[in-house]
Amino acid sequence: MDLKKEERYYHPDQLHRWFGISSIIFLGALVAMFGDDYIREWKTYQREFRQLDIDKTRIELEAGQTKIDSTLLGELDAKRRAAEAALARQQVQLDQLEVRIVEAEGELHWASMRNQENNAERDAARYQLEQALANRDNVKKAQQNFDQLTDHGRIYKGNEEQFQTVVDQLKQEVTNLGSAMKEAEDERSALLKSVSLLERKLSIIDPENMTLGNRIADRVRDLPVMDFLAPSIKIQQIIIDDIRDDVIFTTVPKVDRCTSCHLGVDKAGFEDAPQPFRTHPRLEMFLASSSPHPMEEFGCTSCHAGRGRGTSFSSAGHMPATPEQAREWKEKYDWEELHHWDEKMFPAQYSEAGCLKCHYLEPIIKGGDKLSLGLTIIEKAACFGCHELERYAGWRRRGPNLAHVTDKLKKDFAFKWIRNPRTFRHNAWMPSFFAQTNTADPASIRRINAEIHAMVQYLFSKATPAVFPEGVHLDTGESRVGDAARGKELAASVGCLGCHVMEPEPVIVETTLDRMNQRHGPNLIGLGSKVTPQWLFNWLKDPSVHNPYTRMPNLRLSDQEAADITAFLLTMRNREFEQTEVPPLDVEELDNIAIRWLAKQNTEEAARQQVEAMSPDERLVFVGQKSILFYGCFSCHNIPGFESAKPIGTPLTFEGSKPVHNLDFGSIHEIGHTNYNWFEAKLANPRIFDRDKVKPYDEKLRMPNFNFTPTEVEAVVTALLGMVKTDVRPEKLANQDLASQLVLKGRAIIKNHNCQGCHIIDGQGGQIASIIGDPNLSPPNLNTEGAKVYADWLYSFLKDPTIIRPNLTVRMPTFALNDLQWNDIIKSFQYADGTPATFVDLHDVDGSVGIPVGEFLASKEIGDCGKCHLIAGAKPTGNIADWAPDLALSRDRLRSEWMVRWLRDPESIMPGTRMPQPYIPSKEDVDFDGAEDFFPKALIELAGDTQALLETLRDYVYSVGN
Amino acid sequence: MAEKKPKSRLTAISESPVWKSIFRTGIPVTRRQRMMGILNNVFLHLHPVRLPKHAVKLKYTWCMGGLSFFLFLVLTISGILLMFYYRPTVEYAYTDIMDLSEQVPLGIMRELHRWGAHAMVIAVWLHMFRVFMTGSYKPPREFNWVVGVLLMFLTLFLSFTGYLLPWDQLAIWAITVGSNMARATPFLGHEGPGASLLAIGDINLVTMSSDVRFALLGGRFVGEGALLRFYVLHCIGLPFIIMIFMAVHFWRVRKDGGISGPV
Amino acid sequence: MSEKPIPRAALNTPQDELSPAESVKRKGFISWLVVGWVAFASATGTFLAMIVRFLFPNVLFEPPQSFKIGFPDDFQIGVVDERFKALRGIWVIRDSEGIYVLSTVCTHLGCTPNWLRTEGKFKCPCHGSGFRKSGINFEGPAPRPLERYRIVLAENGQIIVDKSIKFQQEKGQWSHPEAFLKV
Amino acid sequence: MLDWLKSVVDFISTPSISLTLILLMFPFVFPPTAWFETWHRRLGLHNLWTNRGGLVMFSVITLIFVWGFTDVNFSKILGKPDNVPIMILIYSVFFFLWLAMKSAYENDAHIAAGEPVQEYYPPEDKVLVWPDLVYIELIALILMMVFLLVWSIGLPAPLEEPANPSLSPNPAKAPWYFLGLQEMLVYFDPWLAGVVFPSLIIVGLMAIPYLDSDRKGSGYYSFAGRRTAVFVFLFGWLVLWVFLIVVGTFFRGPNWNFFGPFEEWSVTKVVPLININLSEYVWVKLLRVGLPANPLVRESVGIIMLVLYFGLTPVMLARGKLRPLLDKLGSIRYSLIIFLALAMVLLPIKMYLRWTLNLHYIISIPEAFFNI
Repeated sequence: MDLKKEERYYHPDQLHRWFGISSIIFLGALVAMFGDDYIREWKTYQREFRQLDIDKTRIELEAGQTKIDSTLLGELDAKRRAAEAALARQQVQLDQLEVRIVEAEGELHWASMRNQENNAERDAARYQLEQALANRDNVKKAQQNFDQLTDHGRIYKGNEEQFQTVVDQLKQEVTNLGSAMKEAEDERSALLKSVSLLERKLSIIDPENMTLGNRIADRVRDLPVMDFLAPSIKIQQIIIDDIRDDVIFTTVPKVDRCTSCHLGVDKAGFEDAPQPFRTHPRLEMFLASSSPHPMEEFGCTSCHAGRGRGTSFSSAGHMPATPEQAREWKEKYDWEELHHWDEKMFPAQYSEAGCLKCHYLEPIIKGGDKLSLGLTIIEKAACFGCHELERYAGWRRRGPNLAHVTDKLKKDFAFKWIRNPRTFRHNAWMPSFFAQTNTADPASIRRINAEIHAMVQYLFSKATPAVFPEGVHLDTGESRVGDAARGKELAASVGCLGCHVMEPEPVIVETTLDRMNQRHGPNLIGLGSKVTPQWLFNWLKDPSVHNPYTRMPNLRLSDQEAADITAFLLTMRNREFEQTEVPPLDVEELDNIAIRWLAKQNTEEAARQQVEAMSPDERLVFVGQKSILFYGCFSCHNIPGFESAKPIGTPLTFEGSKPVHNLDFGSIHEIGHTNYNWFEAKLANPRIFDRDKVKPYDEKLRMPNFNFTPTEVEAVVTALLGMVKTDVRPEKLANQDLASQLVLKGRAIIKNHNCQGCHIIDGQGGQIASIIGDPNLSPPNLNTEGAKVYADWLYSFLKDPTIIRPNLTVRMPTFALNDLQWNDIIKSFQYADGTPATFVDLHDVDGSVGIPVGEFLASKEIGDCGKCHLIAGAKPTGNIADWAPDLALSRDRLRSEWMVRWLRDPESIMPGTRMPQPYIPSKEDVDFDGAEDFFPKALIELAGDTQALLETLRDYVYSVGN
Repeated sequence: MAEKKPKSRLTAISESPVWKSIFRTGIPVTRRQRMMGILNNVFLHLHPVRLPKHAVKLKYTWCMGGLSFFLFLVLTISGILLMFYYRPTVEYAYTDIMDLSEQVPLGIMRELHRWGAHAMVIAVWLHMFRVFMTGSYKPPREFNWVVGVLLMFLTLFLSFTGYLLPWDQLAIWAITVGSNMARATPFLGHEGPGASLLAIGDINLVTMSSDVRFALLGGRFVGEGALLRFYVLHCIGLPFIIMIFMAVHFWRVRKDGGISGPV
Repeated sequence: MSEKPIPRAALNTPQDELSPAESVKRKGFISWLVVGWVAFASATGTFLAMIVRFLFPNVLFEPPQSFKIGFPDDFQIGVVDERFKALRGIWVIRDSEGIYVLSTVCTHLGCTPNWLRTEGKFKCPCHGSGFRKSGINFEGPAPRPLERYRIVLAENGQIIVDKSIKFQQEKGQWSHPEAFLKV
Repeated sequence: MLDWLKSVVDFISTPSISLTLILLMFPFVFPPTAWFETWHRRLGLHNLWTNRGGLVMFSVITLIFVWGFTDVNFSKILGKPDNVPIMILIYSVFFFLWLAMKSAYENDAHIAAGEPVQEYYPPEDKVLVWPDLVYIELIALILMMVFLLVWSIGLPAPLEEPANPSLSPNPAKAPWYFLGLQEMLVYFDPWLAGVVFPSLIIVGLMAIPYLDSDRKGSGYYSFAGRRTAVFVFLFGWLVLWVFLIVVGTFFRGPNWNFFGPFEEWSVTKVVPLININLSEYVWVKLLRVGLPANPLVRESVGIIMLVLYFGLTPVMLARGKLRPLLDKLGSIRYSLIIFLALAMVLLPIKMYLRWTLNLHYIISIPEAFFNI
């Protein structure tokens, strides 16, 4: 080809070739694009799950088939064949009927059309008539027209109905002919019902059981490009409008696609399936539609956190529970930590953190034991003293009142205790502040010693003796020290151990909620090395004198009892601790500390002059005050001069939502870069992030060490992770109704005062029973308390407890609560049982009929209530361990409806109670000759009516002592 | 010469290099300048330099084509301005429109846009009417008539997509009624004849969420998705297409021998 | 204008046409041309497929199609329950035999009919179609009866309505066991 | 008297009456054949396209609107902001129709006299675009802008209640320019009225230059030389489009019932809406045997009728009156023209069948969504 002649530059061949090649590459790239879009993790999982489901269904089907009675099936088959044959013999008749039906239906159709048309005309005529009436125009004609059409309508309708009857009759005949057949069919399908359901399922999901068309469709519908038409594999999505994702400028509805892979999570039967298909372990609580958290209303990430929109393993924000799991995931799922998304999934061990954002009002979250434990530890360790936590706003200081410390302690003890409480008590709740990993160097130790001296001096110089109210007789001498042996017995029986333990040596016990109840108060060891006898005696007599806000109740001990217990407690001493030396005060260091504090606001020289102007004692007090402020002692203790000091720690209200980059990991690289890894490390060693850092002493981390066990760390971290900013609409939050809120308000006080140390409330607590040994001699289970007792009785009882069970040595103490708090507690019980009425008239006892019958039922021969119960002070005849409350107390105390409920079935209310179900005669029981001689006449009349008889028994009980 | 001074200043400006660099011809006074004024201006260049006399007679042209284009420009400008205040979401669309009449300065832009759109529909129809009545679709202008029909259809579709955006009862129901026709599209709509033939086994391929109406609405009913799709079509998609066809239309007017007229 | 030079390529002179012999000689590049055009056309087709596919998202942010409406006893016999009309787009109707669920979408053009209790019919305000309580059309332009939706019982006894499965009377689907809940 | 007049207008406006009147008048106003042309002249209808005729038309329209605005019911409909474009449409359609026809008649006269048409200027008699054309364009734009501004100032754009998918307004109307289609929906299924017919409209419009083989009459207004073409176009545009829009806008009220312009839009209005399929006529009414189960058998009559309509009519016409057309255009173009024309005429045919026989569908296969 002559390029020049053609006025061309490139040879056409060349251009065509390049065009061909580039087009092929282009096509290839486009195909690759579709491929890239098509291959997704979740599709693989959906295919796998389908296979799993097929296998499972097949097994179920096989099992179902073997279960079917084959002889019965054979019989039914034979029956059906017979019916079929019979029907075939009547085929001619059937065919004739069919023909007649078609004919009749043709007529019917015609008639009904005629009727319908007429109806339409008539409705229009009615409108015309109405218009005519309104306009007073042509009424007569319109009326005539309407009437005529109405008349026609009547005829046409009759006509239609007539044909309808004919059709119905004919059809009935056909049905009659086939009834035997239908019956046989029905019986057969009833027998095969469960199997045919499974078969139907298989015919939908199992290619082997599909029709050819469906099998082709099954292949075609999920092909690339085609897969928008009718895909079987598709992303599953749950949208929850009232739980929101925070996108800073606004919030958006939560969208969870987790079920695109976790396909069996809401279906029972996949408990043993491999992940991601496994059934949720607590289906009755979560996901099931009958559970309190149905999947379509709560989704997954509402609780578990993570990125719900993610459709791949990593992009969903999965987080491994352990480094081993992380390695496994990397291998298996190519997992990597999700970047640029703060709200990653809680690792398995912290799942319960998700409960808190909705259930924040509950002091103990049912089913969330770890979370509840974490919260309880936070309360007990008083984290909220230093760290602002909205949850605990308004809570009082948790440590002892130091305003009267001189009454209680010696300086010596105070120094050693402050230096490290654990040297005195191995499980002290007070944390260790000093000589931690970042302050163990000699210079720091030198400073610490001086500071502790100064703090002790401050505390003892500001303390004043406790002032006892007028007329309160309290001992101030040592003469009252009683019998230690008796004291030991008393301490064990009167109820001290509901809140305190006495464990001289560390015991290996897992920290649980129950254990926390037992450790509500301090471990009562070494008191002989700590307190003065007078103080202890007075404290036992009335703790509120020394600390008006103490949660230690008054056990109403007699002077002798108090003296005995004092004697017993003082026998426990910590010799090693006593022998530890207190280092002398390093005056130079003290001055240096003082100067350094002052130099912060002044020149070094001026600071020095200021210090020199102080007396030695003033210097001590000055440094003591600064140190108390620095370490935040006032957060837990009431210390004169610090009544309104502000907390010194970081606020923790939304700690779970804190971005990870706001957490200083320092040079600690061996832990994962997540908030929970940081919390774990921090709680295990609060000073760890100072490692390899160079800081002046007063800039070092100063959070004290609580010596948490790994279990405790995990629990606290769970709670911390749960403290998040929530975007949950009020209607989705738990406990938004008044009743629940009232219940929980009281429950919070109950928890705070450890009622559950002695009583079982909401099925939890009452550990003291294990020490007393016999549940019947232990404080009562408070199940149904709200329905059980009258509010005003309960109020007066709580204010001033009276003895209900004389056989119990354990005592209901007097709590220094105010009326508002008591009301909260009483309402809590009432609302929990759905009996919120406050003022109720006492039950009006029907004296004429009820009481004699009831008395008869209670009599020695029948019920023999007097065997266990005191009856108006009369001692029971039975074993003292079985004694039960005086029946005379009942009328003012127990609600009448509850009484009947209780008598009907005591076990259901108090599991393990020794109260038997009273004998209630039935109709047959009184139906014998001479029954009148044995039973009262009124009883015979009532026999069979359990309710009425129970009421008579109640009325009798109410009448006792009145 | 002193009395001529002001005039010479004007001329000085029109002869300055800056002026000349922008308007190459100067003030079109001479015949040559008048020709060059058209030739050298990218916008006026749509026109030929010379025309038969009837082409400047309004009685012949009615100026409807020009007005249609002008209305398109008005709608583009006012539309772009409206976009600054309008968010196509179910939360905000309605209230944003309300604010246009209540607080946005010169929110009358919305009226201009709406009435301009109606006027454009009418102008396009009348333009077509005129072209038919003068037989201007006849050779060699057949193809340009075809393009014109497409432009008319696009104009209607543009107007239709804009109708939904105020997100009031008028809008949603007009679009519901209008878009429901799409679901009866033969084969492509799930309630259209033939759609049920597109099935394999028991699986229908054309369903409520895979038919042509769904593609238009981005959902199974007129909702959030429809609002957004109509917005995008109204503001970007259709204007883009209509501009391409307009360019072809104008180009072909010139290439097919300019405005029609008796031979 | 005739003085303008005419490009040679525009001249369709006889010399430009290929002789049969030449065209055989050029078979090689013709096949490249064919390959190129086929590939380009397929690529364009794929591109269009991409545009079409893009219009259909993998998930929808529309209200769920399957939901619970309560227990059978919540519905009175003979009453057209309109509680779910606004939110779910259904009427729940219980007759002496059981419960069925009607779509609130007029089969004509998708307007929402109104239940006229006194007249015992559904009347569409748009084009005047009328439906009986059963859903059967009897007046106006509606071409077919209202659709019914799948209705089944959940394991806890609540009624589940699934709008993604519908039953059309004219196809004889109303006799399907899931089109009607026997109570 | 006035009330009586109103009720007369209401009556005449009924689609069955008004369409019939229009159909009767139309060939006399726009005579498609020489016969009609004679009558057109004889009736003096050609005077419509004179200044006097224009004035009369303008006055009549204005009078109707003025009268309408004095009426409680009519003014409500006229006053709706989105109905204002229809009034503008009516005015402009009539004006430009008059203008076009007037020019056409003048040109026809010129041609008949052997003179060049008005638009004719000798080829060398040209004008420069600058400034005449540019200037009138500028003025037109300015006036258009003024018009828009005045319209916008005088009439706020409508904004009704927020969108509510569960509460449909009564009546629910499409945008006004689609009301012709919505009116068709009363008589045809959505797939026809909403999809097939609009597509045919577009295709038919695009096909015009290829179907109209007459090369005369290009570039000037004329009627006499292309009366059939103009008649068909005007019939489609004025009757089947503009007229239906006007009906849909002004005369369709609650429940899509027809309301005369002076009638109150009452939601309670009831008219007998009886719809009977052709199959029901045959099998139920005529034969009284009920509908056969097989849809194809059931609808066989309708299918046959439609096949005959679209298949046989062109052949018959080709054998008869339209033979010259077939010869002139060739079979493909001829069939296309006839098909489009038959489809166009199907609309009024179906309307009349509905009005007279209450015919619902000619073919009714709802199982497959196939209704005609």
